[in-house]
Amino acid sequence: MNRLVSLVSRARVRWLATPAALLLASTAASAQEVVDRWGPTPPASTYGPRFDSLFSLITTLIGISFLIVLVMLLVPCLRDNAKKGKKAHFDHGTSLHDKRFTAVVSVVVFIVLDAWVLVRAMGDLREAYWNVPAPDTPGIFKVEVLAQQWAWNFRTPGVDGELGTPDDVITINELTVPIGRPVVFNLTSKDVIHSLFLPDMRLKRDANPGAINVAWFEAAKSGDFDILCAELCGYAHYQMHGKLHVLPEADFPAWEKDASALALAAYDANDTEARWAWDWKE
Amino acid sequence: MTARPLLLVTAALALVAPGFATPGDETAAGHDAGNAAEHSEPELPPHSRAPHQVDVTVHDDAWLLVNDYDTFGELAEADPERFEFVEGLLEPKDESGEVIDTYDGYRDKTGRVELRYDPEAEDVAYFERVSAERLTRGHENYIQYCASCHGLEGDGYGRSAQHLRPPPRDFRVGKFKFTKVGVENLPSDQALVDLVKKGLDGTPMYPWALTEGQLLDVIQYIKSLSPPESGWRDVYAVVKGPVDIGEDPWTNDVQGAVARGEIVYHNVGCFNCHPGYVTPARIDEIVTGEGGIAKGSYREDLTLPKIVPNTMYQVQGYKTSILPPDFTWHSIRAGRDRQGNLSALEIARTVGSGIAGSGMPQWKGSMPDKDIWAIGYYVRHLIETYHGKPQARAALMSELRGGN
Amino acid sequence: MATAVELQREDPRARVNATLGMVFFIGSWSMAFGTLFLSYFILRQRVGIWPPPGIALPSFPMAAAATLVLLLSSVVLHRAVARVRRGAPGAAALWAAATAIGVLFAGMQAWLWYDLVLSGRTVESGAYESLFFGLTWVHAAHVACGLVALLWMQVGLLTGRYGVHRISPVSNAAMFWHFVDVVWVVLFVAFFVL
Amino acid sequence: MSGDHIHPEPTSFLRKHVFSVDHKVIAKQFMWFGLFWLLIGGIMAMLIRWQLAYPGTPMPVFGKLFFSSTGGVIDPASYNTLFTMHGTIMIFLGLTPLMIGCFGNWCIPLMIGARDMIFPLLNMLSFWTVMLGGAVAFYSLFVPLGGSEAGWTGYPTLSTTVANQGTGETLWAVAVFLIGASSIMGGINYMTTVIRLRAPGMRWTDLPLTIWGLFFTAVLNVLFLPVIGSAMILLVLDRVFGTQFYVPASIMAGGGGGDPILYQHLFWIFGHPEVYILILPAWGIVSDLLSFFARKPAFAYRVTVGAMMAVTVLSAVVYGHHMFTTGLSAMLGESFMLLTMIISVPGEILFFNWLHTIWRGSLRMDTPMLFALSVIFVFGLGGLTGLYLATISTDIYLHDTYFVVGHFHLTMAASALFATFGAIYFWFPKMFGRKLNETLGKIHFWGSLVPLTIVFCTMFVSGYAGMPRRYYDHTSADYLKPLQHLNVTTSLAAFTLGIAQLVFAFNFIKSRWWGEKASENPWEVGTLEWTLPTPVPHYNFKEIPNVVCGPHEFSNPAIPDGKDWIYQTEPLAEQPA
Repeated sequence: MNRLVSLVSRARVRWLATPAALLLASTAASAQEVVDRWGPTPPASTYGPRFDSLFSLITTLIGISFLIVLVMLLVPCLRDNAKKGKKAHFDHGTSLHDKRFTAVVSVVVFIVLDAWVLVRAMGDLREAYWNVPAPDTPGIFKVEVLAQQWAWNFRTPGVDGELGTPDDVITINELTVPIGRPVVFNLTSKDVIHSLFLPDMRLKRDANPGAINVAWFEAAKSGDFDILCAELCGYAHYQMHGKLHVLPEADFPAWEKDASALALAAYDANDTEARWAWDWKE
Repeated sequence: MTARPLLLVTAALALVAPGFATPGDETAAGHDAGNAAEHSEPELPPHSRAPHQVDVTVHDDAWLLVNDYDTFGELAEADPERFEFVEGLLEPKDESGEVIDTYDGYRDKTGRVELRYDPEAEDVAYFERVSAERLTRGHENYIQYCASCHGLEGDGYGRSAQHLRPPPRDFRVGKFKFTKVGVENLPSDQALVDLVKKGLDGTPMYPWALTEGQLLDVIQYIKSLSPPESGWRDVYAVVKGPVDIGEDPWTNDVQGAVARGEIVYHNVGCFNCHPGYVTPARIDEIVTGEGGIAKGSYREDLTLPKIVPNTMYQVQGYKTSILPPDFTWHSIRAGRDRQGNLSALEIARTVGSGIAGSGMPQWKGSMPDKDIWAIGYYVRHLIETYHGKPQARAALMSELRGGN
Repeated sequence: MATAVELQREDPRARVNATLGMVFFIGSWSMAFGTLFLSYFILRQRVGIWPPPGIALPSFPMAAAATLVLLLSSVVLHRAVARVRRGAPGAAALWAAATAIGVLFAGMQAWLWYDLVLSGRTVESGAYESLFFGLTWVHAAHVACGLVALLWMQVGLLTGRYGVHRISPVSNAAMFWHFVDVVWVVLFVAFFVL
Repeated sequence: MSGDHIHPEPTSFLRKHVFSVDHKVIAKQFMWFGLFWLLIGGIMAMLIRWQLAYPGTPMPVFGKLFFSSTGGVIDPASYNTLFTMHGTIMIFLGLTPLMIGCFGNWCIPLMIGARDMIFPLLNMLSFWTVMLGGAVAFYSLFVPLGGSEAGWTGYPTLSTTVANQGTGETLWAVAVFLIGASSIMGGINYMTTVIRLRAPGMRWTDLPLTIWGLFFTAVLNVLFLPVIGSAMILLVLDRVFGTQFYVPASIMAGGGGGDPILYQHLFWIFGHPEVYILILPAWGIVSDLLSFFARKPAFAYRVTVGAMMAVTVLSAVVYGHHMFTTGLSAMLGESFMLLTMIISVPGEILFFNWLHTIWRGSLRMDTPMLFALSVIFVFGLGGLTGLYLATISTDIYLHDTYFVVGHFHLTMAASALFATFGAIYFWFPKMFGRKLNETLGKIHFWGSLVPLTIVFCTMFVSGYAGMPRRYYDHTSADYLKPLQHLNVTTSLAAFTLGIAQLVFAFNFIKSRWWGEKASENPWEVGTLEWTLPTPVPHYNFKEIPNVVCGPHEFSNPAIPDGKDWIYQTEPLAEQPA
């Protein structure tokens, strides 16, 4: 590292430091504004902030890395232009010093850029994204998702809390869930591969035909959010979206009661073909 | 035709595997059936028949009722080279062969149009020989956009239609629910284009981003699937545009329209199938106020919609019943204009025309147009105030249920 | 375009080049068949019970016989190449024998297919049939290519175009045939033994 | 059979220019072929960008040309075909032929001192196979139901007859198969040539880095193209013969048992190495160009080669990072995440070696150098943003958004394309005896770099905001509507980028026939091809050269006559310590 620093100073490019510092400061100052204006909607699930904080960490790390690359790229470009009678510095880069330098930089890069992020990501996955509650966990809200060209079919248990019964609430492109309860999905598809994408919840999971995938989130905010398909599924892929309604705790029981009542009113015992529900996968 | 361009690569395979490359469909089906019987699996719905490539080429022209143009006279004037006016062009005969009527008409010198010009008819229709190329184009777009639900054969058994309620239309019946042309009438091309352009809310029938030209092609293809008795091949049938409910009488008085709508809705008994949105006492008040005789008691579950027997939906072999919508809960199918905004006009047209194949009758003629408009406004008001607004809806419901 | 001198005696460097190219080719093709076998094992694992119960299977005796026949043809071919290499007489006759045995194998393969189709299983019947027909078709395409190569070499050996003076095409064709043989053995083990 | 003999030059037009076995002619054939498809793929990109910026609006000029039946509007089906074929064409028919077909053929024999490729006939066959593949791909656009619509990845069951009944998809699979076969032929040829036909005295460490890049690419081609070939065979069998490799039992009565995820595994076992197939030659070329134009030896040559080798090996074991949302087991997912992140180490080593190569050099800012330098910039941007996607917990959100699109375009498209442009500017004088115009070249460079950066960086922003890729119309979702003006910005920059390529096309055509005549070694570079006269004779080297020197001995004090460069055939005054 000393060598690098001395190279930079020896190269009389200290004038670069001022604009660089200014740039860095203004970037940091405007970062929040940029995210507010251009970034994703604020996280609405309990684990959503994990994405945002890891994203910022990676942005910082690679921002610094890229700045170093940029400086090392620009300095020779501005300084070392070919001049008559001036030869380049002859160096094959095979000295022990160079090898050590390369090794040190590699280790530093691996630890700072990779290992750090890796450890954070593993933590996030195990504690949040992949920590799907088992189907028999009390208090979870189960949702069966049957994707099709080009719509989302949702089935939620209704007041009896069990799937596969006449009071199940079956909706197309609309899903209503309570706040503060883990919502656990079982996803599959009738035809092609789809992908359930809840941008506000920072959740995405493929729905594959012939297999069941699991995913979960817990809403931290009530309101209406978007449901999108993130895997190309044909011509109307772009239209395959729905709405996720997250209801406050106070409103949800009443909603669920009405929904079940209406589901029972619509239930037709003779129409066996309309049934779908499955054994739950953990 | 599907394998034709593949010969280069598959020739080797086909050569070393004679007889296996294209086993007959019957053999394959036979094995499948045998297999299923052996394991005594339940009979699978036709949604999941074996995937296969299809031939999109339509080989024969079809004579179909078409009205691409605003009026037929317009077309004839625009292209005088092609048409000539003939008096007594058509002379329909009854079974004994006696001429029962005479129609004047334009004759298409190119032989592609056989037509009837009826000055009495509001909508001008003519019977055109739709070319096989045009049907093929329509078939292509049909396969791409429609077949996943409506089926490769147009029978409503698309692969994605499994478990879907309400089930997709069976085009081999040739009837359409939301064209708004009246229960008995055949919809004009424009009415069908409108339906596809706007889509049906709450179903996978989206507003499709096809151009008008593509849609017209698809629509001709879909018509060509319909049975003879549906009328699309009947020279003397008439196609209709959306039902005419006149100018909006309420433009300056939306409040009044909603108030009047509430009265009409509960007076004529919409709550027999749909929910009632006022208390029974208020219904009595309304009925009496309109000069009727109050019943005093109404069905217990007045706040819920109710399946009535004649709403059984039994075309194409599905036996399913469809719940009339609760406007504060369900999304209604065809209440939007082309811009995607809820429109009193569209709702009123649905009320006026009824919904073919369901329990919703045609109200045009049973009440003044002004009242039909009022219902349109009232339903729009219900949707805007309560749909997707759980708190507002809960408040209304607790009021209706007497605090429960 | 080679000169007459080159026709008569092959540069030993060129022989190594040709062999090396063939080795790379076979390495590459092993990946192709490896992919097919990977698919086989993944699907097999997904189906669970293998072979699926209650379906007609291809005839084991016939497949075993075909395997022996193909191995025999490889052995004969190997001896033929050794003779070509030594310049010993009778190479062309042995080569012809190997080719004929190869054709016999192709016939047995066809019998396997017909037998299965007669018992009602076609390529469309399910995962097992898809795999069996699909993989053996791809293999059979290579058998066909191998037979064409063998016949070509046969003509070359008879006319004297190939021989001790120009051996790399001959040894390459034989190497390809051995490869096809090995693939079949793996196929046989996968479908009939495991 | 082998390329180390002098063969007489063919005289008939067909043998000389069409069915030639001369590697130089084949290289030029590949170049024209690749440039043609680059144009087609580029036009497709413009159409896509038009639709994304102004959804459902009739496109001027091109709309009338290609979409006359809809009045110039791109309908969803055509849009799906456009982005599918744009990807397929750019990867398989644009960059692969240019980078590997053209420069592989051009550079390998000339730079290692051979008279031709080791299997010239196979070489010719390789070109005509890719030609056939291109023809099939082109034809697939005009069959009923249109071309392939399942994305360049062609995931089943969307690509099977479950959801796609057209012949176009089948033809697409056949085309990919043929192109793969062509690449395998090329790869076998390149590997064997580099191993067997190096000039006497040329050790492995005397090879220019370009050759190393091409060699590793050839290895990857030979190993992994067969995988996609097999996957495509299975897809064609599924589509045409009714097998059920990719059709699960749940969507088929009385049959099935296949697995759509199987295809994803097979595809990405090939697909991830494919990324490196495109980028490794670019790395090689850039490493050489930086050294050539900085007049400095390539920094830590052996380490660079080692890093490239490490990437080659790693590329085979990281493919799972494309499938983080499909439902990989936790253990597999975490392993793939770790392995993917390890790639950043060789990547970082390459960057430091490049930056060290130009540090304290004597930089000649000719157009090839500008493109080489810009590769550091765009690959830096693209490579570093890969970290977001290697990390599963961020990838869950970013997967299949425009973030991914920006990332892979910067890494495998922009970097490979800029390296290719650098290579074209660099070897053009030896290929055609004339120099490409420098002024136009610089206009082309800046006209490409600036809009390209805008195009793909705005994609990062919109992807971060959650804009999914492969959407016909983003305004269909409410929360994406505010991003529409970003799409417009991206598209306007893309159109500028497209127009800048017209400058290149003009420059290319003009300089090819009417350009300034170039000297035999205009760049003063010592690798073997510059020892040859221009035009290069049919047999390349009258006498096979004897190599005594490495490729990058620039500014070596031991070079006689006060020059700063030396031919690889010339001895240094004394060996450097």
